[in-house]
Amino acid sequence: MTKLLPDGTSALEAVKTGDTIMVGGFGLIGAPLTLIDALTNKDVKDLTIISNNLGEKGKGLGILLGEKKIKKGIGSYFTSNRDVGDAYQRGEIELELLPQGTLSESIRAGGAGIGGYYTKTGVGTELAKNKEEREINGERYIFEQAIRANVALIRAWKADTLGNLVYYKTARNFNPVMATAADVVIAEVDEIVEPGELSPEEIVTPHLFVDGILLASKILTNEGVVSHG
Amino acid sequence: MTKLLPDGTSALEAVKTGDTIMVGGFGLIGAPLTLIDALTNKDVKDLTIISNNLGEKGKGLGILLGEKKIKKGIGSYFTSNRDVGDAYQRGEIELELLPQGTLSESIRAGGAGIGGYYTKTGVGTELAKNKEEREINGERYIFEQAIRANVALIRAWKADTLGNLVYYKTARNFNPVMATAADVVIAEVDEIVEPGELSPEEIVTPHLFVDGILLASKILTNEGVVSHG
Amino acid sequence: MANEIQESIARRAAKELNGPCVVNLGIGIPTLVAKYIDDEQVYFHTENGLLGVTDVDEENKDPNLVNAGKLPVGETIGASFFNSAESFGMIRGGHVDVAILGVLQMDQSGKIANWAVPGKNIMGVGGAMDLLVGAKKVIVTTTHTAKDGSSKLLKECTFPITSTRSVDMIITELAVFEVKEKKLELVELMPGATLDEVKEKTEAEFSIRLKEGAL
Amino acid sequence: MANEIQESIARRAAKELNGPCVVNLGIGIPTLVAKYIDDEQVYFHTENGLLGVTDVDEENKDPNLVNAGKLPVGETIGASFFNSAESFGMIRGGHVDVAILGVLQMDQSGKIANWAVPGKNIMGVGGAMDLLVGAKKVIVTTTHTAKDGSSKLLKECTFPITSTRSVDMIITELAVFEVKEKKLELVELMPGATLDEVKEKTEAEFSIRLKEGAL
Repeated sequence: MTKLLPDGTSALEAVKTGDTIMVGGFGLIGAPLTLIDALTNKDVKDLTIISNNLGEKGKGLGILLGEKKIKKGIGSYFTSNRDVGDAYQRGEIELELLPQGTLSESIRAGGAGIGGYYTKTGVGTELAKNKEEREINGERYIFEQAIRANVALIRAWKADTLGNLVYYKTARNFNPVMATAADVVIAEVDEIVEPGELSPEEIVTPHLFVDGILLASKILTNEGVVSHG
Repeated sequence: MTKLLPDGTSALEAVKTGDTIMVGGFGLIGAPLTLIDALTNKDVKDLTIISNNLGEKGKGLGILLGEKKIKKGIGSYFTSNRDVGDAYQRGEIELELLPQGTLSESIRAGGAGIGGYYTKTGVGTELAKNKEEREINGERYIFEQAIRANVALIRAWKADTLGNLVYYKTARNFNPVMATAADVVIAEVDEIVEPGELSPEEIVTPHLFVDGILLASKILTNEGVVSHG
Repeated sequence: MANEIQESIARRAAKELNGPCVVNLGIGIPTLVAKYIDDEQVYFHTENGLLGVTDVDEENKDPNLVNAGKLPVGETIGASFFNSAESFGMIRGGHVDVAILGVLQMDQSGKIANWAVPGKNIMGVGGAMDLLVGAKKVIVTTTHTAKDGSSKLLKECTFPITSTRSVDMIITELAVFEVKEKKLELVELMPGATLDEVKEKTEAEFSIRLKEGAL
Repeated sequence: MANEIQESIARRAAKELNGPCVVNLGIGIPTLVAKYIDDEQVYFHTENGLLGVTDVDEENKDPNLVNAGKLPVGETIGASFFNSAESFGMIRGGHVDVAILGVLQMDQSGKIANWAVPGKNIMGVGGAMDLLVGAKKVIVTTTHTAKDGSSKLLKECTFPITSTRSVDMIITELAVFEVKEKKLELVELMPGATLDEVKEKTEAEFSIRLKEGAL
């Protein structure tokens, strides 16, 4: 069996209207642009998108936002896309803002069977409003709940056909944690190799986390996003 | 600057009587045998040792136990060394038993600035006695507190002189998490290389976690522990 | 080392593993299961940090490549190594499909006790509790009775339980039970075993729903 | 791009970094600090997942190698990459020695506000709150006044604070303040600045303890 999927449409078979979807990337860097494109073309809406940013204006998740398919965004830095603020002003989208460390830790917790955890981050700030506080060893912490999704769309550098993944430089970012925290995990990659070609010591995401892999056809370059393949 | 230490004595300079010390390894596999040997020879006692096992009878941490330097053991599987049970019966040692996943997760939490977390593991069992229980999304969880130590003694395969580490097969086990969770972290390794010789993508423990590195002179072989160098 | 009783239990358990799936094997009889699997899409996970466990020849033994029982193993093509926290993240997080475990006792609701004996020091739990809460399916492989001849399938465990979760299936040298809604169902007699023998050696209550062709 | 005021602040901040140390640089003036460092034991960490950030030439830009401001960077010899959860584990866990941050406002106890403006949508926080709770030392680099000429060093912040933790040092184009026991101490005047000017442009209360030779 190979986990290789022929195209974006088959890769997104599991996605339904109303789903919660994690999308990897730090802005466009390490974002699964091919899968985002397929999601934009799919007839689904009311999506909750968990991603550090909602892309940039008209790029990446920014396109999905423009199509009004996002009901709610959960992230740490929506400021990177002005359209998000405008959509929020118009009441078209809900937003949940989390510190970046809390966002990544909550996703990790969701993938690792941890129900919730206490962090010092945000204690005493507006983002801690309505969050339970607890003192541990004399220091103030707030409770944060784990985050999971129906589907995670991630980007890696190379996959083997079993689904083992390695990443490329700072395009790694949220992708490995999101790979652990969704019912269905689809990875878009630059290259697919045979099992054994990735060193067992350097595989970052073991194949048990990955349900499907797709060759990327939208690539981030210094000149912007280009299509190929 | 290099973090290379000349011998076990200098590597353990930070260790004091009464300290809490993490020791890597799954039994003898991946245990820092050279550092354990140095610890056995050092004039300190009343140590709290955090390690999955307390070695084997007369081997690894088993030697330290024999020297009566351990006040308390925190681990998941003391059964691997019969001497532990005997010492416990004689009231010579305190023991805190944790599920293996809870042990590793609490150490990770300690290293990552997480005060505590909720796990399903152990709910409703004797090991959950006196532990706070909480329902999250309809499921029962128990609270576990983070664990930190004064000193962590770990074992890796290769280090560069900056202190970046990579590990070897299942000798990795607890070592990377312990590397994050102590005030002073000393790594014993088979080989020391120049910066740049380890791939940036495959470094498992970045150098900011590591305070000192030591070439191993006690090695686990198929024939048992041998000394060299 | 392993006797025919143990081998027959392991052989039967192997039939439950149909790839693709990720399986964690406990110490003892569970470890024997691997050798009856020739489906290359059954991937073995060991909680000390390896996905892709396989057998190893005597001459290729590596002291730093072992399973959770600290026995030498090999690594398959496509294997990967990871640390203990990541490994238990996989287990607790529901990424392991099947755990096969040994037990000391089971009760008639399918709860097991496999980590401690009252009166003796409670000193080893390892990954048992994590596997019980995390694995999607848990199969118990065990001899039907303890060394003193007493049933291991009890109305209630007298040893401390490992989890409040019931296992999914119990395989002994006499019978196969499925656990449905916290009740035991006898679904299969093992070769040579009789219903009377199972009844005699089982303290726990169970219903009988022998599958067609299973007798 | 950066003007002389910003450069002078960055140049002064660079003097605070003596290796070996691990430093996280925020967006804006903090990013400029790196170019004034020639101590190869000052290691730059960026929260999107790299320890060992360095400058990059125009021709070596890699679209997948960026800092937290999404600007192209390079990697040093001995650099390492890691995921976001690991990166913030380093930050919250106290493994980053120094964070240099920009601010919108500071109060006279050293608390800062740098992530939100009331009345505008609160839509970006990034790693600011994590760095405030985790970095061993926090240095603020900022212009002394806002664009409208009002002081950024206030008795109390009117914008939402980033953390209850006070920063350790504040560096502006006019002065350097240390924060001791939640009080500001003016310890240095920047070249060309006068005490009167600092007093005039600082709403926050501060004590004066100019270091020898600092005037």
